[in-house]
Amino acid sequence: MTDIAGAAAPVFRLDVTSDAAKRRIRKRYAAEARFKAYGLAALGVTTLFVGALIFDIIRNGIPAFTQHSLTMDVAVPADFVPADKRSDPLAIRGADYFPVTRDALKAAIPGIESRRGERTLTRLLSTGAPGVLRDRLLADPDLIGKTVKVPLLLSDDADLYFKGSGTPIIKRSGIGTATPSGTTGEITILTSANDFAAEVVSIKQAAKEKADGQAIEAARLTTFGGQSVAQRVSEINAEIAALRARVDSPKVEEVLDGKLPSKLVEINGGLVKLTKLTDVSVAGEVLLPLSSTDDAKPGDWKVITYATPESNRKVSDQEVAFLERFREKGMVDRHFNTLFFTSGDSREPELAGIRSALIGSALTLFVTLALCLPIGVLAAVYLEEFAPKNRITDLIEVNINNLAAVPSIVFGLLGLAVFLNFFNFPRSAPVVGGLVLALLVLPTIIIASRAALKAVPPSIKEAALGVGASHQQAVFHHVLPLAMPGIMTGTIIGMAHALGETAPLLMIGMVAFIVDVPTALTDAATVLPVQIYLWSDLPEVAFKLKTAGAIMVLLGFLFLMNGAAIYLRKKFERRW
Amino acid sequence: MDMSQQTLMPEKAVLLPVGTSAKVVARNVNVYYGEKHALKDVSIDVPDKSVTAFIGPSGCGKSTFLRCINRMNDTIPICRVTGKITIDGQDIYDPALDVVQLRARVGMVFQKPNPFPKSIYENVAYGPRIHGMARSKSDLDQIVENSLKKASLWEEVKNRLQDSGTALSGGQQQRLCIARAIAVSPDIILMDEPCSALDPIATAKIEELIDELSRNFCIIIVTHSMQQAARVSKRTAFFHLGLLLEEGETNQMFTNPTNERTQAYITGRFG
Amino acid sequence: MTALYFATLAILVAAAFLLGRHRAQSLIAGGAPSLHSLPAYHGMLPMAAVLVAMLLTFVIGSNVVARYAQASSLAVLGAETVADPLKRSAALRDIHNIAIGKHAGDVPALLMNATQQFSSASAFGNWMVYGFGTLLGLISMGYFISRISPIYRARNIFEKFILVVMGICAAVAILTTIGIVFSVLFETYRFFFDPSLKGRPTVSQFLFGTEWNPQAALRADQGDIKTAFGFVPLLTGTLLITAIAMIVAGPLGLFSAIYLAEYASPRFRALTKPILEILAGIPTVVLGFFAALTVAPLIRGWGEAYGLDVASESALAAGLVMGMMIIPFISSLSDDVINSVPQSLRDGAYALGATKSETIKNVVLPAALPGIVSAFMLAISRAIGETMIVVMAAGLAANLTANPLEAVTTITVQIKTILVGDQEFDSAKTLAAFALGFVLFVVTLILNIIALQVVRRYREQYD
Amino acid sequence: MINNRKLTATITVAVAGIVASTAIAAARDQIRIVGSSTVYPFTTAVAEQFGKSGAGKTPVVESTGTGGGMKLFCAGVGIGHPDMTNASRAIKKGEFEDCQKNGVKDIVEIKVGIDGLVLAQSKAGTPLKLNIEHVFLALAEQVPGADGKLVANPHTNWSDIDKSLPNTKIEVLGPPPTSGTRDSFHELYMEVGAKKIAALKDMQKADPKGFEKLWKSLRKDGAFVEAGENDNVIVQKLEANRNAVGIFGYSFLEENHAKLRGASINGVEPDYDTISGGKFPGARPLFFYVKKQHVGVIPGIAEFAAEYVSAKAMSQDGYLARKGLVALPKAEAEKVAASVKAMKPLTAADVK
Repeated sequence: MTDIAGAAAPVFRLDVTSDAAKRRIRKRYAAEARFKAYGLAALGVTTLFVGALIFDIIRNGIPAFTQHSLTMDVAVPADFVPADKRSDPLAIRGADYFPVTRDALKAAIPGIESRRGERTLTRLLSTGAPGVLRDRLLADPDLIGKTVKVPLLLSDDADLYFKGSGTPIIKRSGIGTATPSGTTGEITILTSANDFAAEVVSIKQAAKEKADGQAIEAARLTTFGGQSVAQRVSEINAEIAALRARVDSPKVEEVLDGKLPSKLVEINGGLVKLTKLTDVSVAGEVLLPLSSTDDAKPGDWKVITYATPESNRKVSDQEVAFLERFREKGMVDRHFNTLFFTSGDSREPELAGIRSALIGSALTLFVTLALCLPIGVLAAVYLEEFAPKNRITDLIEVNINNLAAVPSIVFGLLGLAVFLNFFNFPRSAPVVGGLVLALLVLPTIIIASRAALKAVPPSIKEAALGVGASHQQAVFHHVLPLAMPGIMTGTIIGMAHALGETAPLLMIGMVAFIVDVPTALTDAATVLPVQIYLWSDLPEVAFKLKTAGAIMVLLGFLFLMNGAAIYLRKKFERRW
Repeated sequence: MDMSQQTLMPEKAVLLPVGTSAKVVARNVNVYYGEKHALKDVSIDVPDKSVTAFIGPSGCGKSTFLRCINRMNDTIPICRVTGKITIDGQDIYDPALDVVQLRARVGMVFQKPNPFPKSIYENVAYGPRIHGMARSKSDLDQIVENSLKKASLWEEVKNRLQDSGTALSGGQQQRLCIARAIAVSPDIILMDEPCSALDPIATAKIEELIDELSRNFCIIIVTHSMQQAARVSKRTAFFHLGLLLEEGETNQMFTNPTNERTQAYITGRFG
Repeated sequence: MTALYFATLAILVAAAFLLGRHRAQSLIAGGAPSLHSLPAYHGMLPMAAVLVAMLLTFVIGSNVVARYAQASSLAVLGAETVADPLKRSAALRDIHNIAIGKHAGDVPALLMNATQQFSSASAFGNWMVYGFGTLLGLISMGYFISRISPIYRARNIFEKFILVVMGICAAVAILTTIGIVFSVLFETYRFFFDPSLKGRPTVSQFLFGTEWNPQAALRADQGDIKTAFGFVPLLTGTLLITAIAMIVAGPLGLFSAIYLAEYASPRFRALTKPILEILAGIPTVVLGFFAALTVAPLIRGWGEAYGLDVASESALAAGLVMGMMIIPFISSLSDDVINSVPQSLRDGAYALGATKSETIKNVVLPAALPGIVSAFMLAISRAIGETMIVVMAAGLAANLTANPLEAVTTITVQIKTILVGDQEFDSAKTLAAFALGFVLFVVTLILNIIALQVVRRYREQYD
Repeated sequence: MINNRKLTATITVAVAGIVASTAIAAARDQIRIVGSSTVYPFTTAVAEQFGKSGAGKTPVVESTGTGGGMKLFCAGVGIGHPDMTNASRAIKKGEFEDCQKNGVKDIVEIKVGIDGLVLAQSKAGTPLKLNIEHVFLALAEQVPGADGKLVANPHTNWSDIDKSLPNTKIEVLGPPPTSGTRDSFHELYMEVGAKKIAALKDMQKADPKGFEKLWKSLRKDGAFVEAGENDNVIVQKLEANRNAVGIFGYSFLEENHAKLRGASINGVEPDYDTISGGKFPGARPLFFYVKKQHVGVIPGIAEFAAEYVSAKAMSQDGYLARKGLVALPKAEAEKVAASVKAMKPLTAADVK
């Protein structure tokens, strides 16, 4: 190859065959593979994160969609509602249902006499439990005076117990013949074999462990302490001595407290919670009354362990006893939690629902959509097609880009200052929420619409103009319809954003306890994400499930909306 | 280089006049875009150090065939190529062959000038850099200068090498793209309607350049302009509906075509 | 009444359109020379006129009527009720509720009288509005229909009208900005310059102070105010979390976008893109929970395993989750710009023998850079403005630190906690929230102006 | 043409939307309550009962924070303003004056119960038995050093303060400075604790302002973590971190007693009885304020207040107790009930 530029210039040859070139190309291909792997890894990490998040949410939220009830025969006394008022729904509604359900409970577990036991029993039912019964009576007043079989809603703690927050229960049969001393109250039980030796040993073991732990603490204090801790050390030493004494003397009666697994004896149809025990005799409190004081033969009675110490669970031994009895009788019924979708907010977790929040969200989004779709599209058309290019339109453009990035909480401040304080709109109203959210998502919609309009090739518009259409005709007849899928996608994504927004609504009073379902744009309302925010801050553990459940519903709606956007895009996607 | 000519056993008769060495040899090349059979059984020999023009009506497959020669069709997922194309006797569709190296040896200039959104200097230096052709900055400067000189652009841009390549005029951009292509000193330069986006003056400059370059490179040019083919090429191939209908000396093709459809096309009766 | 009004409106609107069009059509049928505008435009113009006239009449009229009816019902109630704002508003509420039949309980005779007065006044007023609106609608319809002639430029006038409407829509954005500025400006001014406010800082103390401790500002004896409202730790906290988020989201988002745009098969793309979009849709409250309850303990656990001292509310946890939140912003926008890089540029690089990754790194990405930069800028301003994740996961300790394992706080967190806190509202501390909001607005504005300039500067060379 | 018609239709919808939103009628006839998020769980429970009992519409209860609530409450009388506000602290003088200025003349203060402010930790951790001065020494920014002079808090582990305390890192998750809970924490723990320390006795007399600054300043080196308003998040963080200690309301401890343990203060365990009996030091009253001028204007205000202080709600067996509110001692509860009946407004002298 000769070089036309002249002999003076050095010749640079492409070299693709030498070893150096091969090395170079190997390196380049390695870089290629690495680069591709980075991309795949990035997607993988993101997908993993989304997966973990969704899994986490679903795992926590699933239990919120079921609920437990007690199916019971409730005897409705004939004088429950006077005969002449049975046709009056208000009278049926206003009747006192508590005694009726209480009596039904007492009939289900007979023999509970103490006031404390009775209260524990009645508190297993939700305060909203009679709702089903009331509805039944309202539908059919003739049921008054008869016995009705209805499912009565359990309280949140009882519900959680059946959802698995209780305790593992271990049962083993008694070896000797057991003799109880009574049927209720504090009783003792004697057995002919060393039935409780294992329990005594385990209690002593626990005491020994505690003593060992305290000994280490005492040693630490003596090493570092000096004068200031002398008294504390002697206290600990005394405690250790007492513990050791207990461990060493076999005869001493052992005492069970709430910090150790609970031990119970099931005998003669009753249940006794043990408080003191030796190898052959135990004393305890009757949780479920015994039918008699007869001897129980070996194998006919059981020693029961609630493995989680009473102090480490929400439900007491008494409650566990009741609930287990209900379960044995087959009265516990697990069903889909329809209340969650049909009722408004409540301070009782088992009664709380998302209906009012859902309706609030719907009303708010309606206002948002009604405002920001037309305004957003028209503004986008104007800016993209008609606006003269001058300082003012430049300003508008900067503005819109800026508004898209302004923190949402600042829009809350705007709503507070302008709509509430200046225009005197009512607080907590969907109309205000809708206005604020409309301003919030307007930039998103304008930007998306502009992008969609821009993506329509100019040739389409030119063709229309070429046949004599006016600029507006060209835009509204040809460009806008072609851009519509893009605009719809942008709008749906904007609305999904509005649906999940919390921060600005904090400022305009939508963080409120709303029981009644809002019916108008000016009624007090809350929205789904705010409901989540509110529930998350309540102390009851059951609200944690509600929170997760509500999150699932919210995400469900978001997926639906995103899915619609994706579908639209797929269906109308055009490549120019 | 002549050695390779002897090692190749053409499946058809040698199409080139005796004494001319074939740089690119294609045999029974078929191209499919999905279901569409875009190129049918094309066989041709392209001589070295001369200009060969591909002409034919739109959609006849000439660009497709051009893109086969440096395997640019690989970037289109649905495209499938069968047959055999060799450059200097080497099968370029050999799976063992490295497409990246192939393209370094076969430069390409596109219909629309497509300078990278970088400086003029960087546009030209890019190829030599990725292929490790220069050991030092001064080497690279030298390559850039040479290439720009060869592309007859040096005088116009030597004082503004750091300006963006996109700031040049259309004709200059296209010459920059040519400079970019020859900077890696390829054996072959493919030109896909390089002047279609240019005005007559810029076109004349490019044609002049092509003529200049043909002394050193094997140049294949796809063109719509019969006059251009007549002006710049030594040999011409006429494509129609995916078939290579006629191929030969340009003079002969334009004065006395053997195929009647070629004649019809050349005289402007269709196309 | 409202229903009747709008029914009439609808009828008149339809009539205006049909009449106008009919008249234009009959002109053609009558052998008139060709019309300047299509018949439909001759219908549309009177239609728009009727719409505007009647809507304006309604908005203005119904407000006037409401005032008038209130005044006339209050006249019945006596001076005492009218003078007391509480009684007045309660009476009006009752009157209104009685009038619409939603009042529960007994109604005193006086109130009943007032209500009757109210009802009759508003009925009268409403009929007036109705009559006036209809009349105005008919007049405007008549005017435009009477002007119909072959040379009448109905289309041009109508299009001008539409243009004005569109311009107004575009101006909403400006109004919003003005609203935002005004809603925080006044309180911000008070925060800095109201002499009656105890413990207010000067502007420079606020902007350059290194300690944020609004609690201290409540003390009556607060002397050295600059220790209380130093904005710097909030800014650094915000920037630290944003930086962590960008370190996560930048590479992940960009590489995802590159892979999706350049490597992925269409089917893979169709499967993967929705995953990213789901991430974009997840409410930040939910992400906040995830950050606080799942990610933060995890990081703490890892830290402890390596003997690191990790705060339970580390900037890292919040930053990581926030980074995940903004991945879709970066990836989808970058995906778009990468896709819009012309294929010819890629061909140019391939033709030189560049590998795919070299083409991407050296040609596609530089070409897409302005778009990618603006995507990053948008993501950064999202991260700066994000509230709920940091509220839940980042804590509130205003530490001036660059250690991601420590707790920091951000501007938005402070705004939120201050405004929903338990402190007195007219204190410097509460007003600080507005000042923070203002600063935040300015910061995002500056970022956006920079982004816009970057995009502008490079875009022009390239079309 | 069709598109033009569509356009007109959308404009109509938009305008109609705006019209509808301007024609808002203020016709409120249900109670509106604003204020503290601490009292919110209790007030909402009462509101729900009130609604269920059929005495009137269920009130709308908003959680705005005590300060925001006071601001709204004091903004004026009339149906545009709330009728009651919850507060986790007593009304302040400035707020009272603001109320008076805006015509909110008659405010009735109702003490609804006691909230125990507890220090709690995971049951997996070593039990903390603190004296109140330990809390001060652990969390104050400055503490008296060996020579009695103030030094930056040197304690990293609890055992650095007192050998009898466990040898674990001091890490306390507490409320942010904006919350009323934080104020209460300063007053109930830090101030009392500081006063117990012998080395500070002189300072307390000689430099009361400096002393106040001392107990109002918490350390910022990470031992005290401002953990946000969501107490459930704190609870879960405690579960995850066995050495951490959280500061929050008693109701959260009670609800989570399966996993958490309250630290005893001065030998007193935080439980219902010790808080109710006044033995536990970290107890503070909760309030709600009624706008007396609204009684009779908004139906149900008096009835709602009565429901709040009724035995059904506020007694030891009442439903509020089940929600974690510690009832007032009997004598005080009776006094409150009587004052609700009388609706005696606050005077300037009652407000500090």
